[in-house]
Amino acid sequence: MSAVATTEPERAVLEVTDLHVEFETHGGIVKAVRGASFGVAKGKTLAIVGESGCGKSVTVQSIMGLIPMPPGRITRGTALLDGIDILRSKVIDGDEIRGNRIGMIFQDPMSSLNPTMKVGDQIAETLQVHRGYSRQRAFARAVELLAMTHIPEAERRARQYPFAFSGGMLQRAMIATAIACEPDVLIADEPTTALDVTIQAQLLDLLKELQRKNGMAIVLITHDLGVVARMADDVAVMYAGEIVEKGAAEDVFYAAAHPYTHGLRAAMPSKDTSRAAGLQPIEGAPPDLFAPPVGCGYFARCPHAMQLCEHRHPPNFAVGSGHQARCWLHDAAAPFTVPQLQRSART
Amino acid sequence: MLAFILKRLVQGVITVWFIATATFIAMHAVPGDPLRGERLANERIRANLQARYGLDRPILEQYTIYIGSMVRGDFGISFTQQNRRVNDIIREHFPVSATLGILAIAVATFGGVLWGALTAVYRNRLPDIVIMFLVIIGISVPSFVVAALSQLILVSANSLFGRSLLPVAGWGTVWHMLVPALVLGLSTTAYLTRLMRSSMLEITSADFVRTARAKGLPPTRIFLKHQLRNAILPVITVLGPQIALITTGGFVVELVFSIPGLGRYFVDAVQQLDYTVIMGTTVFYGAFLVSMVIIVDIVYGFVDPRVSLE
Amino acid sequence: MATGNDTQRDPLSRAALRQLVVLGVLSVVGFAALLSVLGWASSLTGSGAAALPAIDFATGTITTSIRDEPPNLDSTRMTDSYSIMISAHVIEGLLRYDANANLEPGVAERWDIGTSGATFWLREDAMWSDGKPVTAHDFVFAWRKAVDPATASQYAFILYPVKNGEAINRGELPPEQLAVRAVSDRVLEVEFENPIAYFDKLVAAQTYLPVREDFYLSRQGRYAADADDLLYNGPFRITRWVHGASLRMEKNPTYWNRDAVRLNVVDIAYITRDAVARLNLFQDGRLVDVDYIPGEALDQVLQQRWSVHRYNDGSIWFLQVNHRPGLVTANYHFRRALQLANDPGELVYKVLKTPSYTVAESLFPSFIRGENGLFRQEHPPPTVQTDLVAAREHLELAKRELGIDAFPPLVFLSDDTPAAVTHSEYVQEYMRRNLGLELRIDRQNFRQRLAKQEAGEFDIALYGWSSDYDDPLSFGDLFASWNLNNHGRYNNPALDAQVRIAQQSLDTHVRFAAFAEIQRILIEDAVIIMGYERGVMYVEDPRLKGVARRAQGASTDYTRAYITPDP
Amino acid sequence: MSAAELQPTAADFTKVVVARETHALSRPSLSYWQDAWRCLRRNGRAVFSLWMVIALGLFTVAGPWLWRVDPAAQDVGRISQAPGLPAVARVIAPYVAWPGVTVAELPTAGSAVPSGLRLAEPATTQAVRIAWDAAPGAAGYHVYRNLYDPAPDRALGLPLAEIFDPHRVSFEDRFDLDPVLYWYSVVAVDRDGVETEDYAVLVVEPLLAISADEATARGWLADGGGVNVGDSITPPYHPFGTDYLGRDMLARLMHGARVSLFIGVVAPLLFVFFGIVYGSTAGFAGGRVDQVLMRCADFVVALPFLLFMILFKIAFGIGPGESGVMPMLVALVLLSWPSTARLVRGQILQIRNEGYVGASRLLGARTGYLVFRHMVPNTIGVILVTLTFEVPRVIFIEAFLSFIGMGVAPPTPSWGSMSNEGIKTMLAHPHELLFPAIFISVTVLAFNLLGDGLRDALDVRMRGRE
Repeated sequence: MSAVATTEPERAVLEVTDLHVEFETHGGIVKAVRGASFGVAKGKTLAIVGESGCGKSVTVQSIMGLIPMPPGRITRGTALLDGIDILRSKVIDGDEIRGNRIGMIFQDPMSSLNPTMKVGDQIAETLQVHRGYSRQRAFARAVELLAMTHIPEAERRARQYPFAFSGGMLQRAMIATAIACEPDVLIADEPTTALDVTIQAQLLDLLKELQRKNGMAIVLITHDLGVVARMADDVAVMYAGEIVEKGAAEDVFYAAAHPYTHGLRAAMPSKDTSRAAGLQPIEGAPPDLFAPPVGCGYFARCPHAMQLCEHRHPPNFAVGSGHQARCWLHDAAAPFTVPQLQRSART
Repeated sequence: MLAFILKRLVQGVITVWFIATATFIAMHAVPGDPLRGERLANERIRANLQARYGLDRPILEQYTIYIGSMVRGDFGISFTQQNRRVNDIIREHFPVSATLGILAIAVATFGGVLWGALTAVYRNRLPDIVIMFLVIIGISVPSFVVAALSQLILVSANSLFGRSLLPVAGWGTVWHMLVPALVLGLSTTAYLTRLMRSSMLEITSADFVRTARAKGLPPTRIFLKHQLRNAILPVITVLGPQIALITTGGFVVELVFSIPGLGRYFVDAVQQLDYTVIMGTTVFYGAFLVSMVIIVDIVYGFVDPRVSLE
Repeated sequence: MATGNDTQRDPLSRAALRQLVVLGVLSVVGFAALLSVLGWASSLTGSGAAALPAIDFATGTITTSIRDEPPNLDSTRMTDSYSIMISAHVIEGLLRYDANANLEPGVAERWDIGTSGATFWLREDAMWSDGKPVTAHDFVFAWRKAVDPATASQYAFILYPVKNGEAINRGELPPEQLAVRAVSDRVLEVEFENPIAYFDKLVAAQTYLPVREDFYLSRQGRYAADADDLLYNGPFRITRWVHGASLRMEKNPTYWNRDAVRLNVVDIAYITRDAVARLNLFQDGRLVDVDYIPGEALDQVLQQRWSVHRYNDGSIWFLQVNHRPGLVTANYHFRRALQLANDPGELVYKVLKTPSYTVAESLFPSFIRGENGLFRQEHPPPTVQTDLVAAREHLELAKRELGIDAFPPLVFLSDDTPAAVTHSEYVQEYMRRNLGLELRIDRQNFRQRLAKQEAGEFDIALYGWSSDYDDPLSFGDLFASWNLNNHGRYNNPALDAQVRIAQQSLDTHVRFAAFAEIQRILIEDAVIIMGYERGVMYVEDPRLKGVARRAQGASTDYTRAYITPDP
Repeated sequence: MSAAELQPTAADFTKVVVARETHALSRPSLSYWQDAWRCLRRNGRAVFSLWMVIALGLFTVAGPWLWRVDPAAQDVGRISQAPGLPAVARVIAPYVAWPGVTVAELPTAGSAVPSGLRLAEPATTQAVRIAWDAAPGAAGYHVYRNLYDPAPDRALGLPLAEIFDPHRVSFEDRFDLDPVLYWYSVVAVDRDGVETEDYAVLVVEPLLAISADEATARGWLADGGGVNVGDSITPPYHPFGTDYLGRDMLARLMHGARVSLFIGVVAPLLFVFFGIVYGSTAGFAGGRVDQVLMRCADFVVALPFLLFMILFKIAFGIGPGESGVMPMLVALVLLSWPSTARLVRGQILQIRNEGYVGASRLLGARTGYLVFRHMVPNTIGVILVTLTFEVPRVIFIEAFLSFIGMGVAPPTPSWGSMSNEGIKTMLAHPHELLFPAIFISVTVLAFNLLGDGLRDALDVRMRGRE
């Protein structure tokens, strides 16, 4: 439905187009993801940003097939990994993809590892399954991986159990597990949210360093714009189950083309926010996804709301090279009343 | 590890000593004359009997003598069966009860874990409901009825097939053990099934199972290595006391299948106030239970690393 | 993990199922392995009773069962019926009972019982199982052992008729003073404390069995603990005894009358109190007979068309009140009220519902023999017609005499056997509805009940008594004031006088007149509230013949039994 | 998007001011317990079990008012009566002893079988009187009775009488007579008691009959209400039949419920709660405290329950025949908590180092709050399973204790003691065991379903799942 084809300089390793995910619950059907399309290139990091509950976690988890079906359902959309649609094909069930070509780390490291299994074994497991390593060889490799993630005394640590690890070290172990098979893509679902800032920085640098080494693509799910600024090459802003803006990090950060992105920027402390102005929170709350709005999802909270925003669903307007926003303000006929918004080149 | 076992053994001995003392005091507090025979004996004979069993001495002295002999492993002579030493009773009958108990525990553990996992997999669907219904029947029908019914089935099966498939009662060969063990293990199987189901459901929604799937591990490995391994923990913790229930609960099954186990002596001894047999069986059984609990804790230490065996 | 309804499609559940099946098979195999290991281990301990057929004609073997492990086979200390039954098969005394409960020669060929003593001539060919002959010394040693207070035997009182017996048992004389002498290896002389008419019947009791001194001492206190701690001079000998499980008796080659013993092996393969289990074994063709069949199992017996019989086990059950002074129950009118309200017919026919139980009409059971016929036919007891109206009048008289307007709750002491449970609850409700008396059932096991009765901690008690020797006196002297077993402390000089007569007189006619008088007093003074004479129902394989079942001596006696292929 | 609307017009771009209504709650906010109740209500089986529990409560409390039958009243004539409509009985004269038939001199010729076997009077369930002609050479007679035809293999059935006097040629049978077909057999016996091969058979079906005063005694009539011989009366109706002493099963089940439910529910609740407290302190405290507490638990498990039960009974000064329910409750509570304690400790050990526990401790939560607000609710699943298993176990312990005279004193019934008695006649009269066993099963089923429902409702993580 999107009017403009995305053009990316390098070929996208993972290309998700028009992904729709619904949940059948007591209250009715929740349309958690309503047409998300994005792509990430080799060696690049795509950050998916948005308030909690906007559907970013569901998006990546559905790609990885981690959503219980039922009640969850992928109704439409494709996810191409080097041309193979991993949503449809039995391939995802066959698991040559999961853990092998796509790795994933999660938010709460404390409960994401099996408490009754040595950390080294949990890392070695993926190698044994996907690479057919023997136990010893896989364990040795696991120790190397732990060392790669800067865990001191990796040899001794590998023989310990998760409860002996701190939160940060556990997340490093998770990373080691995810990259064990040198996956093409690493999906990180809010990897640093549960950790304090100093550890956060180290982990992000670690991810950067690993990406430089084996050129894997990273899909980073977060609601912390600071993390995005530090890590992301490209950014996709998600709101109420849709991607409302995506593009290169600089464009989206410094030339926000969508009122919601602008609102986010305003709500984030930065060096030039004056003490007087303070931070402007975005009033209101995201719409109820049991009955998603027909028009623009942000209509109820948008300061520039217009007549048609309520009734007509805004298409994707190309605002710059590779920079798109789903907002009627960029339509040719729209009067450009708000200066800060990047004026999209008329197409 | 060795330090742990040694420490636990020392604690075990102290526990058994407490058990012996508590039982001794309780036993003497219960009124009634242990030497009462069917026909009344005159004073002289009563005095002789008391002398033989040392009942004429003050309680404290009796206690020290008894504990002394117990430490030497001599549990004294039974009051009711005057020429049989309690040691002989235990030596002959305990192995039978233990065999039956171990088999019943095996049935219960295997059965409980597997049926429990099955009902968790099929949560709220037909197999779950059917098995739960059987579990309810299993625990609310008195064990005496289950034993009598199973014996009845055996008899009619034998007469149906003309020759004897399984012996109806008695002890000795492997075939004598099968049905009594199943009957004795029934209620524990039901209990472990429910326990396993409950913990299996909780593990299923745990985060590390989701991580395992994200690692693309084959479903069988996830089920075995991650789910079953963690879900089995509560079952193991309960095995200790369940072993206690089974070895003493054998009285009914031993009665119906005429198995020469120790169960009968537990009940009779208390009712007959046969002091030496009460002390002998209780202390020996207490030691057996304490060692079972130690073994279960050690096994638990291996299975669940969080519980450190310092 | 899919929790939805289509398990098939969800991979994890399908895998879990496959895994469970594999684990299931593994655990079955594991269990089978464990079973065989434990089976092998238990067969080592030798209690392996292979499933034998009920009757094996080839080896002349019958397989039977008993309800309880014989606690003590030492004849000097034996008390219970199972020990008596087993010892009657393996050890023989001076005399023994034949099939019709008459006395016949045992180790003694000839005997002469006079007024002041008796002489027994032992047979030449009476041998112990180790080949040595049975001598008079064996009897002297055994009797002295039984009466010696150190042995503390509860049946020592049975030897009191022998001179100095009671004195020795009280510790006033040494055991050697007992008036029994081995004149020679073959001749035994006994001197009586005072004249006694029924000494021959006493001699058949188990306490009078022989014990060889050298063998007894060689066992250092473990005499009769196991199969090889006993010497056998009876028709059978115990070849294997697994306590609580089985006891195997084989024909004793050294027995003098071995030709009369037609069975080779009597194998008691099962020991269990559960009647239904034993009936199941009988139906499975594993047992040649089953006794003590409860009333409720008779339907099954009839349905299976088994041949069912009964015999009287010699015990009589009745209610007894506490006569201790100051208790309401000591009042005559109260006792009379209970007696008149009592309807033993309803109890036996409707409540207990076992054909082997018969209505009791006197302290002396129906099988007791009189001068030539049955005692009860020669001296019929006075009859009591149930009359609730008269009963209530007596109750009012009792209240007036005691000066109370209502009776306090009474403690009703009873056993915990099935029959006693039903009987006590029936009486409790019966007394409440008909006499307005509140009875509180104090249900105790056998030993505790005896202890409480002896201590007088009861108002009414359910009481059973059986004979130790085949003479009416074993019932007659029960309510004598000096008898310790007279727990109610009934004290009636007239009755005491009659008991003295029965004890000392040698003239049977005088003795039986005394017994008749005792019977009359007990009924007219309302000392006993009649219950039932207990009998035993049993089923028997029609191919087994000649088994003696009776109240005296061994309750079940296989010594003369034989097996025929066609019933 | 239909083609017509593709090109937005200028009007579409007019600015609108969106009413900033405060965020409307789509659904009322629910407290933890309200949400749990809502979730429980939706679980069909849990609701069903709630109704069962309420029904059991009504059965126990309201039952005795609706079904006004005295549970202790015995109708000795209708013992172990299966449930069903009562048969009509004929009123007859009260029982008078029957002298029977004797013959002066014995015949010398004729068949060895006692011929002429006949009913001396019409057979009633009060008495069946049979008589026969003397058989020559017979020294006595044996009388048998069977429920089946003895014909083919001479299965004569129950031996009722051995008559030693050849002159007596009659027999009165009063043994447990029911209005069913009986086959009476009489066999001649020679001098030393050996029966002849053939026998005489008589088929009799006694008429259900009762005398007027007996009927009043058994509660069939109000007070001998003007009934005379020949009328027919219907005995009282026992919907669930009668037990081994002819007492009404329904009334006993209702009164028995009081004891069994009280013990079966209150005792487990108490000792499971105590087990939770004990187990969580041991699990939470850890280290030396945990060791000591666990060793005490082992100590308690090994104690001989029966011995201490007797002690408690004496300690409570319970006299003979009084109801020993309280000491039993105390004994149960003091001796049955270790298994729950051990289970809860195991769970707490796992939860102790979870994230949220640490976080809550950081927020300054006191230990008690920490344990009961955070840790115990997470073990609720396992606790509820244990609770629902203790109910039947306790009911049967009570039955065993009552049987040996330490629990409920007769005539008060309890489900456990009723099933204990019912076991003996399981094959002949299954209803005496079936009804108490059914009620125990229903109680256990109700608690199990309720336990399941509660576990799902209370366990937040499970709530999202159907």
